[in-house]
Amino acid sequence: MSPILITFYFLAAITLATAFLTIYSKNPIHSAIYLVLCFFSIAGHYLLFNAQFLAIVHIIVYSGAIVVLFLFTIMLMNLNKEDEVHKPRITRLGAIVVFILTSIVLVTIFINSKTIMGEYDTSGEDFQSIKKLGNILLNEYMVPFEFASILLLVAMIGVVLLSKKEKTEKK
Amino acid sequence: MNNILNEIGIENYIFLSVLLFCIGVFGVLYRRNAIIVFMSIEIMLNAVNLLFVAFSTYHQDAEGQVFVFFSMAVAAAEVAVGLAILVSVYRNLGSIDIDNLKNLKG
Amino acid sequence: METNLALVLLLSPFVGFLFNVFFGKKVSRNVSGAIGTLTVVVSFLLSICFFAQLNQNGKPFEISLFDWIQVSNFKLDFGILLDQLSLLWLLFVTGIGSLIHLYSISYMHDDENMHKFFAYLNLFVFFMITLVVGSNLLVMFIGWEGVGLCSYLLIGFWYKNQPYNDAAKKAFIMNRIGDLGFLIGMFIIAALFSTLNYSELRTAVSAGNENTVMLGVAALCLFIGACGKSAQLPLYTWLPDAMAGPTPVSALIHAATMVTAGIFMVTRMNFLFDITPDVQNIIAIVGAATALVAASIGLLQNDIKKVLAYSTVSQLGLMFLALGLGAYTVAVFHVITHAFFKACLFLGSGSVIHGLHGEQDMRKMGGLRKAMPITFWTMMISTLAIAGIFPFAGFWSKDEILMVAFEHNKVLWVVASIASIMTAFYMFRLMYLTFFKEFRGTEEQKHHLHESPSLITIPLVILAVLAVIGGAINLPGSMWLNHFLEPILAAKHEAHHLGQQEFMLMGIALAGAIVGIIWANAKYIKGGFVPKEDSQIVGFNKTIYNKYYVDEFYTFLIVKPINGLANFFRTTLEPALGKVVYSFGSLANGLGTQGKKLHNGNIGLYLFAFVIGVCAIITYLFITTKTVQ
Amino acid sequence: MQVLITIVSLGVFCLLAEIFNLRKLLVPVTVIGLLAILGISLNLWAIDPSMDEKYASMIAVDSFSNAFSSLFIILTIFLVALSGDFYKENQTKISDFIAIKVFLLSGAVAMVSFANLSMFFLGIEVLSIALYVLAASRRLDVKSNEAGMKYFLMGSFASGIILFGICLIYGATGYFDLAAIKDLSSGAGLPIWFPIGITLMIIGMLFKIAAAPFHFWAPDVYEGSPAMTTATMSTLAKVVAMAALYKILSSMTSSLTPTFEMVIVVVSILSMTIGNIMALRQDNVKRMLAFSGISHAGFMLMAILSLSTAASTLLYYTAAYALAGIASFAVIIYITRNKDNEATANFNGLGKTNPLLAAVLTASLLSMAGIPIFSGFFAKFMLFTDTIKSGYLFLVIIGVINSIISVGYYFKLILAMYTKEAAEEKQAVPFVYYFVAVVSILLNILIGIHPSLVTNLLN
Amino acid sequence: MDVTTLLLLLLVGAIATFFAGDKLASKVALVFSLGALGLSLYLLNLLNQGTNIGFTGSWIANPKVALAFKADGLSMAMVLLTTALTPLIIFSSFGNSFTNAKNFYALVLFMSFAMTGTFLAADGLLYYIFWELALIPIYFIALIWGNGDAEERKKAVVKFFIYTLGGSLFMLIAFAYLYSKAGSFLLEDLYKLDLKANEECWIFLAFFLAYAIKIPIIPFHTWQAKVYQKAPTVGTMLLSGIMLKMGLYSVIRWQLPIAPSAAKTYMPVLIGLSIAGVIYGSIVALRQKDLKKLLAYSSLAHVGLIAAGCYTLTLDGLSGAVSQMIAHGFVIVGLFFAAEVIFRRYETRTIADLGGIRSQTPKFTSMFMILVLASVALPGTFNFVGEFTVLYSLSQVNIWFAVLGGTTIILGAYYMLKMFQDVMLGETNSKVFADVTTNEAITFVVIIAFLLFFGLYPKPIVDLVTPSLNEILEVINK
Repeated sequence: MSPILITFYFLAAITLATAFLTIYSKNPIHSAIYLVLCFFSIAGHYLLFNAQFLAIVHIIVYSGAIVVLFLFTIMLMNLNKEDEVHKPRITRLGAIVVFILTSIVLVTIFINSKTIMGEYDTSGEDFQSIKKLGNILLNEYMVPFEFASILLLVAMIGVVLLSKKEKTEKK
Repeated sequence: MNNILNEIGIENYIFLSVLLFCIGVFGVLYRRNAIIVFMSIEIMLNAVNLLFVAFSTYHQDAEGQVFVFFSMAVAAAEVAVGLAILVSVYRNLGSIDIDNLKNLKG
Repeated sequence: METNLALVLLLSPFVGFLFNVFFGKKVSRNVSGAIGTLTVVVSFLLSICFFAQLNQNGKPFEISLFDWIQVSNFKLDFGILLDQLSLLWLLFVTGIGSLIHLYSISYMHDDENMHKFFAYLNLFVFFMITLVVGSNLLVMFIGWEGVGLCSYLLIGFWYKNQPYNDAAKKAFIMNRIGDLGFLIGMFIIAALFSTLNYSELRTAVSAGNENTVMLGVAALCLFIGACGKSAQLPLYTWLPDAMAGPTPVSALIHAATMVTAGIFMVTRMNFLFDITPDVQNIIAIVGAATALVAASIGLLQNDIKKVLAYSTVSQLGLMFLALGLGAYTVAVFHVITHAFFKACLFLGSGSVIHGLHGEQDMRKMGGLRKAMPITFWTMMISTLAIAGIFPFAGFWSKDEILMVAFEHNKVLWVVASIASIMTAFYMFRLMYLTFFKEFRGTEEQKHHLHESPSLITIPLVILAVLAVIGGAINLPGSMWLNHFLEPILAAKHEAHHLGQQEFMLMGIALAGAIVGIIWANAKYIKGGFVPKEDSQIVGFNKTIYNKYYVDEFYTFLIVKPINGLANFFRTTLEPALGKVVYSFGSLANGLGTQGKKLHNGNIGLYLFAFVIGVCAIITYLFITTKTVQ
Repeated sequence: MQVLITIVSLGVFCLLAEIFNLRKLLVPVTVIGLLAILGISLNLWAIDPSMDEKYASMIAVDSFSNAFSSLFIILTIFLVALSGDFYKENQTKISDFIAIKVFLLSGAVAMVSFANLSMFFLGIEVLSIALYVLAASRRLDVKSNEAGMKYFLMGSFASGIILFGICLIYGATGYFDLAAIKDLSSGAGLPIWFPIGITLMIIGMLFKIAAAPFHFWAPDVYEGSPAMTTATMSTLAKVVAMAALYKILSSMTSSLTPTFEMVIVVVSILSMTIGNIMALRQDNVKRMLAFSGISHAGFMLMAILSLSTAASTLLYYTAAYALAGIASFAVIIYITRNKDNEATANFNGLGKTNPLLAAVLTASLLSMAGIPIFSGFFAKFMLFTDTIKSGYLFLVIIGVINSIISVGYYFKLILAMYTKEAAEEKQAVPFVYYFVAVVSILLNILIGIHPSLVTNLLN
Repeated sequence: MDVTTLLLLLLVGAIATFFAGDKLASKVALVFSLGALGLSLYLLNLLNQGTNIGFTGSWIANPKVALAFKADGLSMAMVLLTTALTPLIIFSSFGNSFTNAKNFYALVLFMSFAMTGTFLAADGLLYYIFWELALIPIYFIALIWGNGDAEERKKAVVKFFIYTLGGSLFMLIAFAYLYSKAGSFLLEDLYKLDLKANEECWIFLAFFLAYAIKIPIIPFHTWQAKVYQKAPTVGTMLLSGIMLKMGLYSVIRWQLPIAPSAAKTYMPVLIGLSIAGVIYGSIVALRQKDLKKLLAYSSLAHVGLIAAGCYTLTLDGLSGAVSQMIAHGFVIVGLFFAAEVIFRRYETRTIADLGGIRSQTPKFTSMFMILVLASVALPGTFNFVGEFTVLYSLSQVNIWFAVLGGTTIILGAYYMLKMFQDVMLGETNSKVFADVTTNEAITFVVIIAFLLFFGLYPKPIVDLVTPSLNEILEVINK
């Protein structure tokens, strides 16, 4: 077993475990922290693929922005309590069944699929350096890149719209 | 540069992603706390992102990673909007338990 | 010219009808009545003209006026045929019609709707003429239905009285049952021969080689039609009820003319019946049975008109007996004589009723002989005629029927003879109860007893005279009628040589009639018997008095079930059928209501369904089916 | 491409208008701008095509995208025109609302003219996020919050699935480019990931068009959202999703496998039946139209079964459906604008108090029910013809039975308008409602009388 | 000059009526409908001279739908029925005042337009469109201007609409299927189509469902009585006088020639069903308590006979059916109008509340009586001609059909006379019955004159339709 494979299994175990704990923790704060750990482990996978830039962006966006946003919200709402009533047992049971079912179904179809034998291609070229990515992003993918800005603009307007008070509103 | 998949195998990444995705799905179904549900969705998206990167390496092609950027942008936008909605729900209902959202039915 | 005259003959009463409909109310009653009468008289006179012409050249007059109904295999025109048979009928229809119109002027004088009465009467004559002069079965059918309609209108003339309306309705519907038979018969004939024209049919039928079974069915169907119109078993019950109409109507329609339409039709189609002996047998049996049943019912009726009505049914039965035995001339002969004396009887009874201000129950009459001598005598003559007393008209015609019956089948002869004896009995019973003994009505009625005005008595007298001499047209010696009708009834020689047997039969018949008279005399004159009140009639008498409960039987067997069915359909089946359709809607709505529970607002459930859906699709596509790769 | 750029520019203009205090002019200017864009869209071939080549790998303009873009623009024009009055209480936010709608349109256009899956994904996200915001936009209204929340949760869940699907397609082919994918898909040797990916994408789109069993969000969200948003969702968003679904399938696969067609058939039947049966017992008009929309989604899915030929039918159906929807919502928005619910009872006596609006609503409902001369009839008919040609007669029969059921609930509203007594007096109606209602229903009838107007666009 | 002019005239009439305002609406509608009558007579004249008054133009390229109108004798006969009854119906409503009269009369004219279109269309889809279009106006007429309890009315009318629409939609499937085979909706192309036996069967049944509901043939009739009862009399007249004939006409024009072998296979069943309708309708009519419902069931019985005639597939059956359609159209309009005349005065249609009218109004009585008699097919009325021919054709198929179908002349007489007796006769009613007005009388007289004239001289109508019926029979027997 190569060290890389060991690393993979290690990271995968962490990823899955933290993901599961995110969901399983009763305290939302704990969930958020497990989520951060999960994201870090995923970043570890990225690094394993030698996609450093992506790993860093990932950490910045997810851990730095998204999880922080979650934490802000949790604190804003003062949810730092384990007061969540569990769903009815039948629902939980159903969720577990569905989880198992989904996993089995998806895993089954992929097991059924043609396994890739032999060597994977190695182009030998650089395909994931910052330079390369930048080139692609601003040439080939310029339109979606710009369009992503529209997406963010829409999200921004949306959030403003949702939180802005009307002049006429009485509160 | 060696293709790392020669060591790990794409199937393993697929299974990892699928399991992560399923955990996300499970979370969505299992929890009533909207914020945890959001987190579960983030986990789902991340599972896909991971797979994108794996495929990107598999094909030795950068486009997969480029797509991950877009995916991240989408995730960020969604979280922002989602949390904004969540906040306004919380303001009105005083709770973020999704099981309490039962005014609309029938 | 002839065409025009024929048209005038046909349409003249119709003009009268139109006049009375549109202007009847505006002119005085007498004018209305006079016009009504005149138009019929015109027809009568023209009939005589045509008759005379026919007598001269012997050629029937036939024209086609216009095409009427067209079906794939043949065309039906609106044609007029004036031959021996139709002219004969025309003569007595319009002749008696004229008399009865005349009579009605006086009889209906006090009725506010007199113009309507004349309108209907004219319309009736018009349809009767149509029936008679039509050159094919369908034109006859127009008249056939038309007279039924007029009969309906006239029976229900006093429309404020619902039982009368019921009677009218009953008459119409019973007739319609027969009409259906007529129609079906026509259809079969049309299908077989592709024509309904008499002369063409005659040629076609005599050519032979046709499906005799179907022909028999056709003949039977036509006979059912005749049964309806001529009140034979089992469709006779409408006729006694039809007495609800004003008496002239009973005289004209329900005694002299319309009810003989069946006989006319059978005679018209004699070539058809001749080759279907089975049907002929049926006709004979039905006729004899009707004669007997009706006569027996007539024995105990107390309503003067009802007695006459049953007598009519019975006489019609005799005529059908003759028809069934192939003795068409005899039947026709009896139709004619019967028309005379029966019309006279009805008009006479009308006169009585008129005199008693509407009283029809014989138990409340009696002793009218003195007060109403003309009525009495005319009626007496007619009674003698109907009873078959020598030498009145009825004697000759009835006697011929009996003779024919004797020749063919002794049982039928016996039955007919019994019916004749009964006839004699109940007719004299009627006479005795009405005109003899003491008056049994109220004092006030007695006070007002009077002979009817001359407009009423003149027709009575004329008819009485005819009832006396009417037999002359076919006296055993001359057999004028036989010869006259020969072209119609080709190859039929019924001329009876007056042999010993014939005289013996005459004697028996006469004796029978006299027995009946004596019996009546003994009971009602000598015995002074007056029929009991309805409630006191018991035993078999009650059964007879109640007409063997035939009406009740029909009600029970047909009317009730149909009405019950109608109620069942209306209250149960219809809503149930409706519910079947609604049930689809209810099902959908019910599912919708149930479905609302599914959409319970729980987002967990929604996501659940989502995931299950994904799993199901993926499983179906990639696991259960191995077709992919 | 020009269309997309101009739309985005218009959206930015809307935001700037707020700064320059041009609120009064906003709606008219936007409408005029959209009309201009419509002109561009309709005359796209006339404009220099060289500009497009640069972006051809991302945005491919063909008659399909053009036709549908034009339809979307028309729908947006109506929706924006109605917004002026609808948001008049929210003057401070009006530019945001309109900007969001315009951006939403840009997402819609991207979804039918994409040549690369990234454009598709971004497009659908722009559309979805805009809709999440619009659904929740009545921030003090619990129902609106709830609707937004539900829509967001389920929508992002579906986004995850779509993303997964895209990922698998990428994994199988190594491309996001449609043309390349199609080339590969016609050859053999693709891993099973590819059909799974396609299936997952389709499932995500089935969610967006609210087909059973992925439809549960629709009634709740339609009901809770502000009427204006419901109108947008039920007309524009549904049509966009359907067109995108069609485009995904037709441009990425050469033919459908029979098993996949069977899935579509089952989903179609389920959607039609559930939609129609559930709609029967609804009292809330928006909810009823949500279920009606579900059933229409089922109908539209039939078009998938004759994939190679049904584009024009689908365009026609969507146009007919959306125009009728706009017309009915114009009336519904007017009727319910000052009410706190959308119960059928609000429509009582409309036939007397306002015959014109009642007539328009009747006509639009009849069109949705598929009564002739309204385009809804031809839409259904063409769909049936195509489906019969593809050999799915039984599906057509089920469709017909469903059409019969649908009449039941459409007529409930009509009955209310014409047989019940009105509760309130006639009120003055802003001209714009008449305008939108009448013009859209006239367009509906116009394409009903002359279907070639629309069908020729894609032949 | 071709038939499109007629259609346009009616459409323009509807629009003009709508804009004429409530006061003028009825008159404008009358003028236009009379114009349409005149025009159709003129077109008939052209047709008789041999001019082609049909029209064929293209409409939709894909699916290929043509704007094709065929005006042969059969179509023109039905068109004339429509254009003749429309002014009559409009005129008959002059005694009523309607709220929103402009809408009402516009709808009436529009319906007339749609029905005329149905009778003329020679393209399947076009025909279907007109067929459905005719449904909408009557729906609103019955719904808005109907009488009786609103809830019940709604229920009845909605059921009617959904039911008939449901039936028609199956016809639409049949057309779609035919189109997939023939590539065109044109009548002649559909005639030429050579279908497999089981295909024909299904298509025949799909058509049958549509027509059986519309005509209606039992057991698909359940919508009928209630709707007739609840609709305003004008609506009832339109429904019973013309709209039912759409179904019967369609049987002749579309169903039989397109699926002839199926028609032959099913003939006994269909005739049996139709005749069962005759008997059933008659019996149900016996015990009806509502005048309009009674007439509705009488209509059920009569159309059953007509349908039976259609399904005999003989010239006699078809031509008898057409005659009977026209005759029934007139007579039923007259009868419903009589019911309306009574209703105007007594405000009731419950038979038990009526009676004793005859003594007050002899004129009305006579006219009513004649209509009743025409309805029971007394010889001399046009109804007799039709009924006779139909029964004759039935007897050619099987004598028992004629016997059973013929029971209508007995049962028909029974319920009609019973009704007449209960409504009109008996002791003078305590309520005053004003004599018929001139307007009312004119309506009656026109109807009666028509029935009597053609009863004695049906040749023009029969000659008009026979060639086209022969053509159709040729297709059936090809």
